[in-house]
Amino acid sequence: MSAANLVTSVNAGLAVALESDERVVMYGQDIGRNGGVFQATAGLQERFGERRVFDVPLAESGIVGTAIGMAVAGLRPVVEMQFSGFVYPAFNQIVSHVARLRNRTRGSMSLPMVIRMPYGGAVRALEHHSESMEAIFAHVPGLKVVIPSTPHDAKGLLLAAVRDPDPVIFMEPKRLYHSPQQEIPEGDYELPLGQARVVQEGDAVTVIGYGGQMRDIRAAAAHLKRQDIAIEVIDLRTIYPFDQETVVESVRKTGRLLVVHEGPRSFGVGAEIVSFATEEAFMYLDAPPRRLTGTDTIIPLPASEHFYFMQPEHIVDAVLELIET
Amino acid sequence: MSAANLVTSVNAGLAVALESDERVVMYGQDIGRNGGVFQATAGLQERFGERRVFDVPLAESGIVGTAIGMAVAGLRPVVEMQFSGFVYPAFNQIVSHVARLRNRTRGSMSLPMVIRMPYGGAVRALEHHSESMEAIFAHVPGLKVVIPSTPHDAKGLLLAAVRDPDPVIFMEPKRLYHSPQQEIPEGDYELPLGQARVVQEGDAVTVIGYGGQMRDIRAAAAHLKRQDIAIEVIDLRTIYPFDQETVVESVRKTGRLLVVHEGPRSFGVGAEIVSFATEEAFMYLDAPPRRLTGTDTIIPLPASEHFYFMQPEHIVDAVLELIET
Amino acid sequence: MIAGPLQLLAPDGTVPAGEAVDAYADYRMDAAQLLAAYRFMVSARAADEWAFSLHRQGRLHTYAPSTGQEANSVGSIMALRQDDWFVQSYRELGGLMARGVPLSNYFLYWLGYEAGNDNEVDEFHLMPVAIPIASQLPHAVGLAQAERYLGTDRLAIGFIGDGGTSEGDFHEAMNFAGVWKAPVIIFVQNNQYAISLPRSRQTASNTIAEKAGAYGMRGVQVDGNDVTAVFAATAEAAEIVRSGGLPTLIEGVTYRVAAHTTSDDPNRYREIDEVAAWKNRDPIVRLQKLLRSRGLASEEELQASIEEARQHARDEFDRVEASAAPALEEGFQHLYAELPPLLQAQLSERRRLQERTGK
Amino acid sequence: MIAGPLQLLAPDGTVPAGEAVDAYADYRMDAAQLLAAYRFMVSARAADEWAFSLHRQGRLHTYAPSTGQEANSVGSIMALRQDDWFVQSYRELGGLMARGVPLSNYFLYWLGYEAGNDNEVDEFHLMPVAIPIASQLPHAVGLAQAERYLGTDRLAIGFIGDGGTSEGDFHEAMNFAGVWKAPVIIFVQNNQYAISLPRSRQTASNTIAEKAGAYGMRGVQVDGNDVTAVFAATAEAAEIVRSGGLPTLIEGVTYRVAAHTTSDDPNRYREIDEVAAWKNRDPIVRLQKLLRSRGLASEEELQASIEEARQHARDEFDRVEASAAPALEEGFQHLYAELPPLLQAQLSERRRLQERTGK
Ligand SMILES: Cc1ncc(C[n+]2csc(CCOP(=O)(O)OP(=O)(O)O)c2C)c(N)n1
Ligand SMILES: Cc1ncc(C[n+]2csc(CCOP(=O)(O)OP(=O)(O)O)c2C)c(N)n1
Ligand SMILES: [Mg+2]
Ligand SMILES: [Mg+2]
Repeated sequence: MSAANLVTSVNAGLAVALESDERVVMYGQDIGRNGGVFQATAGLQERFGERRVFDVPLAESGIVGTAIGMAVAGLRPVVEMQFSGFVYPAFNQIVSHVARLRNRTRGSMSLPMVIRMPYGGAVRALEHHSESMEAIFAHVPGLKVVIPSTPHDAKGLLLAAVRDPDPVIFMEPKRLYHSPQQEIPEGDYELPLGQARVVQEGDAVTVIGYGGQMRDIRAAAAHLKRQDIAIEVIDLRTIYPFDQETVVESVRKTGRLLVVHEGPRSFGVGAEIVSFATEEAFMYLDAPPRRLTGTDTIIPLPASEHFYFMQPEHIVDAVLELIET
Repeated sequence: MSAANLVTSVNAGLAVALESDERVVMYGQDIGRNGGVFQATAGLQERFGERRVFDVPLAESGIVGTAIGMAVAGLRPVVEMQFSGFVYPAFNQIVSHVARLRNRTRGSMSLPMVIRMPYGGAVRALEHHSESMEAIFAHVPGLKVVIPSTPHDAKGLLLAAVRDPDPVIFMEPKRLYHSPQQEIPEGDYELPLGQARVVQEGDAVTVIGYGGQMRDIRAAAAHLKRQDIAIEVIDLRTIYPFDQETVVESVRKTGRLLVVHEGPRSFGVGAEIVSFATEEAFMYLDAPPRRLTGTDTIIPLPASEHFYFMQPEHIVDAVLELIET
Repeated sequence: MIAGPLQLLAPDGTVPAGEAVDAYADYRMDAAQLLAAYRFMVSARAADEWAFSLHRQGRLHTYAPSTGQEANSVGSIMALRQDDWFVQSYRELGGLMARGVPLSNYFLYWLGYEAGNDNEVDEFHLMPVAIPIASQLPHAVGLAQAERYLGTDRLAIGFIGDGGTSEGDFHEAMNFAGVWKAPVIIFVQNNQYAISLPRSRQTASNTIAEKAGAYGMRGVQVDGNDVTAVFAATAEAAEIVRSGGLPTLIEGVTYRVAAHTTSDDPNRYREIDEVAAWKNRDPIVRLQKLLRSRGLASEEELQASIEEARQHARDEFDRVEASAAPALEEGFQHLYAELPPLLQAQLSERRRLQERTGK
Repeated sequence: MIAGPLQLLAPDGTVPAGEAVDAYADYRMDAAQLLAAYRFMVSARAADEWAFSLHRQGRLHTYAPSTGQEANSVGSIMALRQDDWFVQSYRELGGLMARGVPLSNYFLYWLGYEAGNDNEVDEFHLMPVAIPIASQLPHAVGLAQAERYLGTDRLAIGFIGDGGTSEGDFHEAMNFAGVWKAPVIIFVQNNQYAISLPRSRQTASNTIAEKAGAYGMRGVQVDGNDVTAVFAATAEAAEIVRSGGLPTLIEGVTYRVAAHTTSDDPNRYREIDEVAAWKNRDPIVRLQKLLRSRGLASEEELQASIEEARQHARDEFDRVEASAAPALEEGFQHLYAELPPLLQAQLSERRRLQERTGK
């Protein structure tokens, strides 16, 4: 075991991926000598050489598009989008090819590739640097969308993503990059994609979240515990295909559902979770489910961004309201 | 009044738009001499000249990006994406600029522009020609997303979209382009964006749809009527911002909700409608809401595409099941 | 208009003399290759013509023909190795024939089955049909660079149309190729139109070949209706890129004599005279002249090849049409290596709907 | 490396003789213009330096400096009319000063307020800061083409970095410009780096200017640290594009002497010697030499301008910092011309949360 925060755990996971499989190559903007703008790839080029870890021209579609070719030829590319707000130029490659090549060729080709990107806000970053648009990827058939919220999960899920036979969009909550350290296994370990994690058991309300807002949910849970209210906290970890079983079981148990995330409300991740839970646990619901999410507005520039995100106080308040109904 | 099907009504609407405002310009791929691959712009270049209606190079990002500049300079560009499956190269322009310019400049700039595109399947078209990804646009703050399902609505909504001070994604259900003709007003008329239309009143079940599947919903409604079952049929028409009032009122009245659309199920339009209706009409619901939608698969090539879409029989079946619970 | 491009076989079937021709002496097609090229080209033409007639019969929906453009992909694919990556767009039927891809798969695709793209990778090194314009080019560059990483001497060739050069992906692929000096050939089938838009309004550069300079790549313009010139230019480029030289853009100047697809009416946007002029430059007729003048084939043999190709096209289509049967499960089977529970549930639900409604 | 570019003022402050210089005789800056350019450049420099120090004080979060690059945008914007469209990226502070944009708005933006982009359109003809690389160039082309449609003789200038030339949007914008012959100037600030990636690994073309050829555009390379050369090249280009000539790409060769942004440590990826060499080519120092040698300003006057600019920067920042106050409603106010009911409901809900929790 060794201590790591989320960004060093990503770094450690990438190192293990490179070490354990010669087919793994990594590229993106500024990931080489510079080590990535968040230092997620720090030291990897030094250690594994320019052949395995390299910088390429400033062109996201080119990055994803060439990675498709590399994966078909037998490599396992792990590419970085510098921020999730800059993945859009690659959207055509992702929707039209990454998500489809296996289906289109009836499985005779597959794309073992990972597209990594820091996502989300609350770090007072520039315009376009705080996006949380995971819902649009989750809506594209053929992709897997993974978002860790702890150092331990980040490394294990990343290694599973790299070894998955199918393409994975791996979104890293940048506001948790420098979160408190956690003891994580030193070497190689994988955590299964598609499985949520019950962070805290409880029977009052099911609170579902992932990524950037998990810290706030945990803070709210701790606060509520001091008031003897035990909420069940679920970290989705995989947004698509999400762990329907864990979600529905919990909602059937608690009868109350709150979904928390930072992306826009409408047509967002919360809509799917609430909708699915309602369909499958309707008879168990004691109160209308609730979404506590970003509004359908553009994440404000740094001075006002704090209005955009849900705070532990908001979560506590919503839980208490849910219990009252 | 004159008879029109959906594509001729779009054509008529575009003509009125050009006629009534010198600032309106139209461009895209093959919309000029060729009149568009579906003839939606047939005759417009001849009538209004190459200055107003013209073809441009094969580059969607360039089309949308230049339209942004044109709108800022005071024009009202109406651009066409040849198929909604080819809008993805322009996604960055749409998300990062089209949706944001007003917000970013505190309203000192605005983008009165329309991005038109035929969308959806069931016409045995080629790969990538049957996409129904309206949910991803609906999730992007700052856009309006409009989908007509009748000739009358198409012309009126299109004219409202062209005159709207904000950008509108206007998706035309290509499978209804050649639907039966309808009498529509000859000249200029607008239908308000953001308002759903109650196509048929009823109290058994609220069935909500839009665009391509409306014909199937209406067929199912007619079938059910013969069995003395009156469903309430709602055509959303505007996907974002959708008409929450009409939705919630209807669900409160019927106590049962079915949403029908052709895009993928998960994180799709149905998720938002079900989620919203559950939140706002929970106490009125007599049965779990249901989504009858495309699956989370890629729309198959023509030979198998019929498996992908919901048929009137499916809708009838789902309504009957809902009534039984 | 096509004075500049490399030409090693004139429209009248004669072989021009001169420096350019001499320079390509090492890349001349031998008799067997010329005869093979002819077979591939007539196979493609026959399949194309049959597909058009099938469309009229209502047995095939939309179809994009390659008629008149066969020399481009036949000549270039023949100049490469079987294990070089072939990244197609949708107008490389001739190249598919040269690669040995079964016509049945091609028909299967156009009949609307994904299975038509299920071509044995290790045998054909072929990417599936790519319809989103230009998006396939970065794949070609990635394939090429991966082969270098893996230490093979395979290259990749990526096809695109003249219209496709306007897309951002063309640019990004070219730029990556240049920076990586990747072993890749970008082959632009300049057939003068992107649906209705003429080449002159697609881009303001004089030639497409000269765009290579913007990326530090080589650019070559060839007469795309001269299979021997296409072969020579590609063989030379292959030698160069395989040995670490500059990646190459080849512009094959040709013409789309038929409609864009069966859904399109070209009379709306171009003159019949223009089409007629280009029909006189037909690549198959030109090659026939050479084969005859060289005594490599008799008139009867030339015609027999055509008849054989026609029969083959009919037989293959009938066979495929009779055996193909769509199934509800197909959309789910190959989405992921393993179907996740969420999708299993959707499949069950869809099956249940089918059981209840018969639809 | 910068032997080729147009230079009208040498690093030592002398004016070189020769054909190139003579050719630009019509586009020489007069005394008033030279003095104004100096004022704009020192204003930009002072604001930049103050911003850096504010960052260290924790009063400004991330900041992207233009230090060392002032000549590019000052020279080019000065060569244009106030009503020509100015499409910036994020390193055109000098150009903003030349346009007369209040420094307070610039600071407001970097302090994290959208209001910083709220510059009177009719006065400044300025697009807001554009961060998604290259995405602003199609806007410039569209603006230019719209002005032609409207019958004005306005042009548009679009700025981009060397790294930005790799993006698809650069290509699409250039191609539209070429096909439309739009009255547009694309100005590439080649500062040798895109964050850590050196220009040599960004693209394999020899110069960026030569990329113009691929689009049937004019391409010009200038010494981007020579404000007089930038002015001359832009003035010439403006004359050409305004009168319907070829749209022009200008590559202004310069250097990013500071970090990419305050979040970046350039020592990780480049040598200190390289930076030092470029500091010797400082555009402000060079202009000072000219002003002195021509007797246009005394040493005292030159220094006074700097002092004045520094004071102004401090004052403006203090003023903005004190007056700016974020509000919850802001995110909703300007999303649409009219707030739809759906968003009114969200705003009410958010307000309610604030009332209940104080957050
Ligand atoms: C990204 C994208 N935009 C639009 C289309 C629609 N479309 C199909 S083919 C075509 C023209 C292509 O022209 P060109 O590249 O010259 O190839 P050609 O068909 O002539 O072989 C267009 C616009 C598409 N398939 N993909
Ligand atoms: C589409 C996009 N991708 C990535 C980024 C992150 N990024 C910001 S600046 C930059 C480098 C830009 O280099 P260049 O174009 O040379 O401009 P410079 O910063 O040197 O002025 C990168 C990669 C971005 N802003 N937008
Ligand atoms: Mg073409
Ligand atoms: Mg740069």
